[in-house]
Amino acid sequence: MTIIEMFEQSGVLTLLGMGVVFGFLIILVLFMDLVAKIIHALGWDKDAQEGQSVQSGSVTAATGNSAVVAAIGAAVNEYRKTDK
Amino acid sequence: MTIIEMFEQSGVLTLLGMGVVFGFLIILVLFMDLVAKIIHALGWDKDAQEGQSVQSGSVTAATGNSAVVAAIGAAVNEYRKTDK
Amino acid sequence: MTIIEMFEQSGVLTLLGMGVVFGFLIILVLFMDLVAKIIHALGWDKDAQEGQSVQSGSVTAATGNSAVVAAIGAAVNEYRKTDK
Amino acid sequence: MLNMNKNPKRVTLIVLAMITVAFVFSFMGTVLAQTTDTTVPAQGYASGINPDGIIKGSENIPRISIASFAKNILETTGIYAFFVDAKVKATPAGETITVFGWQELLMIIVGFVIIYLGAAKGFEPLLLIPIGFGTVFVNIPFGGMGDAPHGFLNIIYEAGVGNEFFPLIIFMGIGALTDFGPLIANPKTALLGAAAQFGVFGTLFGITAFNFIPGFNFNMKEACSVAIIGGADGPTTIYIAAKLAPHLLATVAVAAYSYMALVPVIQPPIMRALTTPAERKIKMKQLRHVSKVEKMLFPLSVFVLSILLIPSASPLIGCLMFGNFIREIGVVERLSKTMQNELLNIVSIFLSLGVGSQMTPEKFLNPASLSIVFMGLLAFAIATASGIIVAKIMNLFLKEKINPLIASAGVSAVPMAARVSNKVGLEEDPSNFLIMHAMGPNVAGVIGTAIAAGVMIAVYGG
Amino acid sequence: MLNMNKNPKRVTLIVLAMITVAFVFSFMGTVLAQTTDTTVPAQGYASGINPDGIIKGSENIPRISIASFAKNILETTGIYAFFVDAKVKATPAGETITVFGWQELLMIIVGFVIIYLGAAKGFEPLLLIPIGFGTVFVNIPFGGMGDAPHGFLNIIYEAGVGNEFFPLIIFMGIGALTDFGPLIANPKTALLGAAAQFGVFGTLFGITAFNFIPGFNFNMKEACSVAIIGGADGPTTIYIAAKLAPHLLATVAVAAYSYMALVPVIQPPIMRALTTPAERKIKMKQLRHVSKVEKMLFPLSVFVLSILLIPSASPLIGCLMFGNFIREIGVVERLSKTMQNELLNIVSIFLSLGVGSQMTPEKFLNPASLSIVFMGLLAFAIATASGIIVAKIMNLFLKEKINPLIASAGVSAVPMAARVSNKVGLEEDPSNFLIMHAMGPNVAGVIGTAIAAGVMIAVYGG
Amino acid sequence: MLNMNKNPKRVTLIVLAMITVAFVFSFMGTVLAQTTDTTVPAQGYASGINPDGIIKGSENIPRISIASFAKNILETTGIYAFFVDAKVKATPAGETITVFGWQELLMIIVGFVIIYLGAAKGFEPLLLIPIGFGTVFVNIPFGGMGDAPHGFLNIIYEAGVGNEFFPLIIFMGIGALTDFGPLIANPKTALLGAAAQFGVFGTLFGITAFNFIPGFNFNMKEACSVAIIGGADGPTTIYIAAKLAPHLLATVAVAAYSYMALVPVIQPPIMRALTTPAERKIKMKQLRHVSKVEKMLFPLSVFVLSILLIPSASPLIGCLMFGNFIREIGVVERLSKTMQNELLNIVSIFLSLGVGSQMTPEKFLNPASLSIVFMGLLAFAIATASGIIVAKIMNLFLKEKINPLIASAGVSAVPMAARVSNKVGLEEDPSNFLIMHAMGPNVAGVIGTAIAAGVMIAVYGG
Ligand code: NA
Ligand code: NA
Ligand code: NA
Repeated sequence: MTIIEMFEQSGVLTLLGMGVVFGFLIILVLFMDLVAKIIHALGWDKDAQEGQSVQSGSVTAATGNSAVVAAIGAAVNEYRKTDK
Repeated sequence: MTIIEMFEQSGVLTLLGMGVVFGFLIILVLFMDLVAKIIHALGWDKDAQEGQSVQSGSVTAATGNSAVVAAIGAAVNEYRKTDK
Repeated sequence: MTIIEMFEQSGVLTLLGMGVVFGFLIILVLFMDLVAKIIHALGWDKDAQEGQSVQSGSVTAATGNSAVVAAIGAAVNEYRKTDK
Repeated sequence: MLNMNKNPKRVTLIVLAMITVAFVFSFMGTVLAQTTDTTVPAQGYASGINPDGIIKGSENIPRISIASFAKNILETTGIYAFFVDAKVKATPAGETITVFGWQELLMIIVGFVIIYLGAAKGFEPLLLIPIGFGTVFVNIPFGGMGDAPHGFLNIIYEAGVGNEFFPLIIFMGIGALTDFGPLIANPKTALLGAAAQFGVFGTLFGITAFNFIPGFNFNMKEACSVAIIGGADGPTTIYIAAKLAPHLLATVAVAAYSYMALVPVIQPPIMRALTTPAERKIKMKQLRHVSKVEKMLFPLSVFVLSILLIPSASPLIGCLMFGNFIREIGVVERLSKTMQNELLNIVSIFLSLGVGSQMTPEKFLNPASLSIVFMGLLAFAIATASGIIVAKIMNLFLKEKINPLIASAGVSAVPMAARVSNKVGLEEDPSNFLIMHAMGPNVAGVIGTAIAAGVMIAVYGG
Repeated sequence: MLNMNKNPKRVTLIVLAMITVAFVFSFMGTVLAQTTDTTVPAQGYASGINPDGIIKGSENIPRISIASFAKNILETTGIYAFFVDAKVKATPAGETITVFGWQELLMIIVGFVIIYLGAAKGFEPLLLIPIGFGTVFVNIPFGGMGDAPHGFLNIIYEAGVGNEFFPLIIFMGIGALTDFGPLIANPKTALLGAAAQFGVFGTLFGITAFNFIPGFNFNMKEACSVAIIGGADGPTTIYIAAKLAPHLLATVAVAAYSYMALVPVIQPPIMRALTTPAERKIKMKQLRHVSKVEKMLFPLSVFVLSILLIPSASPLIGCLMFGNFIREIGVVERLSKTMQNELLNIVSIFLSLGVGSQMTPEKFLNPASLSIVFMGLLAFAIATASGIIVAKIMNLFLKEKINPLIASAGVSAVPMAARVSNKVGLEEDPSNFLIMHAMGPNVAGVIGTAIAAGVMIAVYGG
Repeated sequence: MLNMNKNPKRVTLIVLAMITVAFVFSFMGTVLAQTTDTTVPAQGYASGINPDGIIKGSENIPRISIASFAKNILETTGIYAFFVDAKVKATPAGETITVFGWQELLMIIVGFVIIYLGAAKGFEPLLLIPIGFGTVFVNIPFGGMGDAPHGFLNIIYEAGVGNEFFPLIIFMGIGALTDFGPLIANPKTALLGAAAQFGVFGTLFGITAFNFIPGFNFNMKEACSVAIIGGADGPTTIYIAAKLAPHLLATVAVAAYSYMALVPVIQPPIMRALTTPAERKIKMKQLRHVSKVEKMLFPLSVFVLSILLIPSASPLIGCLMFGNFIREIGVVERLSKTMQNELLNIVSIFLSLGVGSQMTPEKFLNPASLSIVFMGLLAFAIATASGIIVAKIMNLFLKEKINPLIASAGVSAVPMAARVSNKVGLEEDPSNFLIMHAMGPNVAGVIGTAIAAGVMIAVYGG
C-alpha cells in the first residue's frame, strides 16, 4: 500500500465508519423514542412522574446532610482503621 | 451397559449412597451431642447461658433502629458515590 | 563446596551483605536529612507546623467518639447483613 | 511543584518539550535499527522522497472499497448472521455438527429469558442475571468472546469454572455467611437434610428411564451430574459436572439455579399434600442457645469427620467449613468480611458468566437439555417429599414431635427453602414461626449433598 | 484451650516438643530416601565424620570472594547499568535492536514524569500513577519484573492486558458507575456523541501523512490504533490496540489517558473559537425525569441493537450495558457495588501496571511514539470541533436550540468533558448550568467510540 | 412484565413451554448429528425399541456391586488410607520417596496445630489459619486438592505463590498500610533496622554448622532461604524461597510467620538481659511532626535509591513504596483503600492457602525442617540482640540517647515488635511510652530485610 492509497483508504473508512456510527446512534435515538412512548402508554413511568418532587426533596436532604455524611464517612473510615 | 443394568446400578448407588449420607450425618449428630456434653461439663458454654438476655436485647435494639440503620446505610452509600 | 568453605562463604556474605545494608540505610538517612532541609527551606512543611494542634485535637475527638464509631460500625455491619 | 495545577498549559508545554527531547534520543536507536533491515521491495519504502514506495508493514493489510466495505459491514451484522451463518463445530462427544445462525439467535433469546427470570424479584438474580449475560455474550456472532485463547469468557472459564477453583471459593463464601447454630441446637434435624438426598439418588432412575427414548444416551456419570441438581446446591452441581460430565455443566447449573429460584412454587403443593393440618400446626420448642465454643468446634468437627470417613467429599466440606470457621473464630474479621463480600461477589460474577459461556448450540440444543429440565423438577419434588416422609417416620419415635414442614427445607436452597417452610406453617397457624427450626435441615442439606457428591466422586472417579 | 494466651512460653515449648517428635518420625523417611542415591563424589558427602566432603547439592553454587562480591555488587547497581548496559532485544517488528542502559534510565524518568502528572490533582491519577510505576518497574535493570514467565508485570500482562479481559471488566465497572438518564431524557444529544467520532476517523489522515517523513511507517491497523485515541476512552483504546497493534498498546494508552486528563486545557480554546457569545448563552430546558423502567430497558436496548447491527462492537457495548443493567435493575446491589468498587479498583491497578509494563525502550523509543503524542492531540481537537460544528448544524433545524458548548462533551472522557462544558458556559452566563445537558453527549460518546471500534474490528479483523 | 412476581406458576409454565419449543428445534440438530456416527456395537444402541442395546457412551463406566461399592467406599475412607496408603512421590531433590498414609495424617495434624496456633488470639491468625487449612487440604487422601492441573490448591500456587505475584501484592498492601512518619521524624533509627539484619546473615553460620550432622545438606542458596527468616518478613521470605529454594518455601514461610507471632515470647528475655535498668528508663524526645510533602517524597526517595544502588531489591522495595505512595498522595483514596483491604485480604487468603499447600510429607518431613525451626529461633534472637548492641554503641556517640529497647523492633514484625518494646519499657517506667519511637526501627527493618534479600539475589541469581 502506498501513501496515496492509504489516504484513499482512510477516506473510505472515515466516510463509511462515520456512516455506521451515525446510523447506529440514529436508530438508537428512534428506538429510545419508541420505547419511551410505549412505556408512557402503558403507564410504567409513574415513578418518574410522581418521583419528581420526592427526588428533588431527597437531593436537598442529601446536600443538607453533607456534613453528617462526611462525619459518618470519617467515622466509618476511622472504624475500619481501628478494626484492622 | 444396557438400560436394565443401569437401573440396577442406580439401585445399588441409591441404596449405598443414602447409606453413606445417613451414616455420616448420624455419626455427626452423635459427635455433636458428645461435643456439647463435653463443653457443658467443662463450663465453656457460659457465654451462651448468660448471653440469652443480652442477645435478645441487642436484637430488639437492632430492629428498633432499623430506620437509623437504613439512614446510615444511605448516607454511607451517598458518601461513597461522592467519594469517587 | 566443603563445610569449611561454606563457613568462609558465609563470612564473606555477612561482611559484605551487612555492609550493603548499612550503606544503603546510611545513604537513605543522609538523603532524608537533605530532603527535610530542602522542604523546610521551601516552606512546604507548613501543614506539619500548623497541623500539630489540629491533629491532636482530632485524635481526641476520635477517641471520645469511639462509642459512636463502634455504634455506626455495628449499624453498617447490620445494614450489610440485611442487604444480602 | 504544587503550582502545577494553576498552570496546566505550561505543564502541557513542558511535557511536550520533554517528549520531543525523548524523540531526538529515540531516533538514534531507530536509525541504528534501520540498518538491520531485510529485503526491501522493488518500489522501495514509502516516504516524502519516495511517495510511491510501499509503506513498510502494510503488505498484508486488506484494501477496502466502498462496495467491499458495505458488503463486509452488512455481512458482519447480527441480522445477516442469524439468517445465513452456518459453522461446523464439534459436540462434546466429538461429533461434528453444523451450528446455524438461527440457533445462535435462539440461544441469545434463551439468554435474555434467563436474564428476565433473574431480574424479576426473588429469582436468584445474583446468579441468573450474569448467567444470562454470559449466554448472550458467547452466542454473539463475530463477538468471539468465547474463543480460545483470548476471548473474555474463555479466559474466565479456564480460570476457574472448568476446574475446582470458583465453586470452592463460593463454598468458602457460603460457609462464611452461614450460621450453623440452629443445626447445632437441634442436631437430629440433620437427618432431614440427609433424607432430602433421596431427591438426588432417586432421580437416577428417571434419567435411566429416559434412555428408552431414542436420541437420549445418559451414562452413569452423566446421570449423576443431572441427579445432583436435586441437592439444590449450585456450587456442588458445578463441581460434580466439571468432574464427571463437563459438557452438561451449563445446562445442569442453569437448571439447578432456576429450580432453586422456583422453590416457593414447587414445594408448597407437595408439602400440603403430604401433611395433615394437625401436623402443620405442631409447635416446636424454642431452640437452646448455642455457645461460641460449640460454633467454633462445629466446622472443625464436620471437617475432621469428612476426612476420616469420606475424604472425596472433603474439598467441598472443607472449604465450606474453612469459611465457617473463619466466621466463627472471630479473630480474623478482615478475612471473614472479604470471603462473605468482595471475594464471593467477584467470584459469583465470574462463575456465572463462565457458566453462561457454556450455553452454546452445540452443547445445549440437544435432547439431553430438555430431559435435564424435567429431571431437575422431579429431583426437587422427590427431595421435598422424602424429607417430609422421613420427618413423619421420625415423629413415630420422638417424644418432642417435629413439624414435618421444616423437613422440606432439607433440600438446601439456603435460606429460601426455610422461608417456604415458615410461610406454609404461618398459613395454618399465624403464630407458629418455623424459620429457625427449618434452618437446621436447611444447612444440613448442604452437608448432605456434599456427602452425596463425595460418594459419586469416590465411585466414578474425580 | 483458652489458657493458651496466658502461657505463651508453655505453648512454645509444647510446639517445639511436637516438632521434635515429628523430626524423629521424619528421619525414618529420609534414611530410606538416602539409600536411593546416585553417584557419590570422590571426596564423599560432607558431615561431622567427613568434614572435607562435598556438601550435597552445593556443586553448582557460585563461590564469592571479597573482590568478586564487590565487583558483582558494583556491576549490579543501577548506576553502573545505566552507564554500561547494552542488551540485544527484539522490536515488535522482529528486528534486533540494542537497548542501552541510558535508554532504560530515560524510560524510568518517563515513568516518574507520568507519576508526577498523575499525582497532580485532577490528572487521571487513578490510572497514571500505576501506569507510571509500571513503567519504572519494567525498566529497572536486574529487576526482572517484566520477564516471562515469573516476573510480576509479565504475570499481570498475560492475565488480562494482552487480551480482552481487563478492558472489558473496566467497561463493566464504568457501566455500573454511569447514569444514562440525561441521554435517555434528551436522546438527540446522542448525535453529538456520534459527531465527536470524526476525531477518530479524521486523525487517520494525519497519521497517513506522517508516513511522508522517513522513519515513520504506519499501516492501517496501526493508524486505527492511534486514531482511536480521539475517542477519549481508555479501555476501548487498549482493547483495539491489543487486537490490531499490540506493540503500540502502551504508547496509545498513555497518550489516551494523558489527553483525557488534559481535556480542561485542550477543549476551552477550541470551544470559544467556534462559538459566538450568544450561542454560549443558550439556555436549555430542564431535562424531563426518566422512569426506572426506561433506565432498565435502555442498556438492554443498546445491547440488542449492537448485536443486530454491529456485533463486532458487542463485547464492548455488551459489557458496558451489563454493568449498567446490574446498576439499574436494583435487585443485585451486591454485584453492582462490587463492580463499581472492588472489582473496578483491583482491575484498574492491574491494567494500569500492565500498560506501564509495555513502556520499554524497544517498544517506546521510536519515531512512532512521538507522532502518537501529536496525533492524539490532533484527534482530541478534531473531536471537540466536529461535535460543536454538528451542534450548530443541528440548531439550523431544531426549534429548541442546543447550546453548542455541550457538544464538546461528545469526546467522552466522562465526566471531565461535561464539566468543561459547564465551566465554559458559566463563564458566559453564571446562571446557566450545562452539566446535566452535557452528560448526554458525554455518555453517548462512549457508545459512539465503541461503535467506531467495532467498525475497525469488522474491517481489519479481531 | 411486573406482574411476574404475582404469577410465579404461570411464569414457570411459560418457561417450560419455551423450553419445549427449544426442544423441538433442537432435535433437528441432533438428528442431523446422529447420521455422522462411527462404529455401532453389535448389540446396537439402547432405546425403547432395543432395550438390550448398549447405552451410547457407557462403555467405559465402571460397574458397581454392593460388595465392590462397600469395598470401594471403605478403601476410600481417610481412616483406611492413613493406615494402609503408600504412594511413591518425588522429593524436591528428585529422589523417589515412599509417602505413607500415617505421614499424611501427621501432616494433617501439623495443619490443625497451625490452625490452633493461629486461632489463638494474637498469633498472626490472618495468616496461620489459612496456612493451616491449606496444609490439611493438601494432605487429604483422595482429595486431590493439590494435584496439577485442576486441583484447587495447585491453581492457587501456580497463580501467584510459586512466582513473584502474591508476595509483591502483599508488599503493596503493607506499604499502603504503613505510616513511615516515625522513621522520617528520626531517620537515625533506620540504623537499628539495619543492625537487625545481623540476624539474617549471622544465621548462615548456624545453618552451615548443621551440615556437620549426617543427613543435613544445606547449600548456600538453601542457607540464604532459611536465614532470611531472621528478617521477620513473611512476603520477603516467600519471595526469596521461591527464587532460591522453592522446596523449602512452605517450611520457611510457616517458621517465619510462627516466630513473628512469638515475638512477644522470644524478645523480652533478650532485651532485659542486654540492657541495664537505667538504659530501659531513657526517655526520648517527642517526635517532630512530619509534613505531608515529606511523607509523599519518602517512598519515591527510597525507591529511587534502591534503583540506583541495589536494583535487585527494587521489586520488593518498589512495591512497598508504590503502596505507600498511593497511601500518602491522597488523590487516589479508592486505590489506597483497595490495596489496604480487599486486594490485601484476598491475596492473603490465597497466599496462605498456597503456602500451606506445600506442606506435604515429601517436602516437610525431613531433617531440614527441624533445623529450620531451630535456626529461625536463632535468627530472631541474633536480630534482637544485635539491634540492641548497635543502639548501645550508637549511644556512645549521640547526645540524645536512644532507648535501646526500641532497637529490638528492628527485626520488623510490624507492629508487634514495636509493641513489645513499648511493653518492656513500661515495665521499667510506667510513664515512658516508646511505641512511636520503636516504629522507626520497626519499619526500617522491613527496608533492611528487603536490601538483604536483594544482596542474596544479586549474588545467587534471581
Ligand atoms: Na442439598
Ligand atoms: Na468517545
Ligand atoms: Na526485617
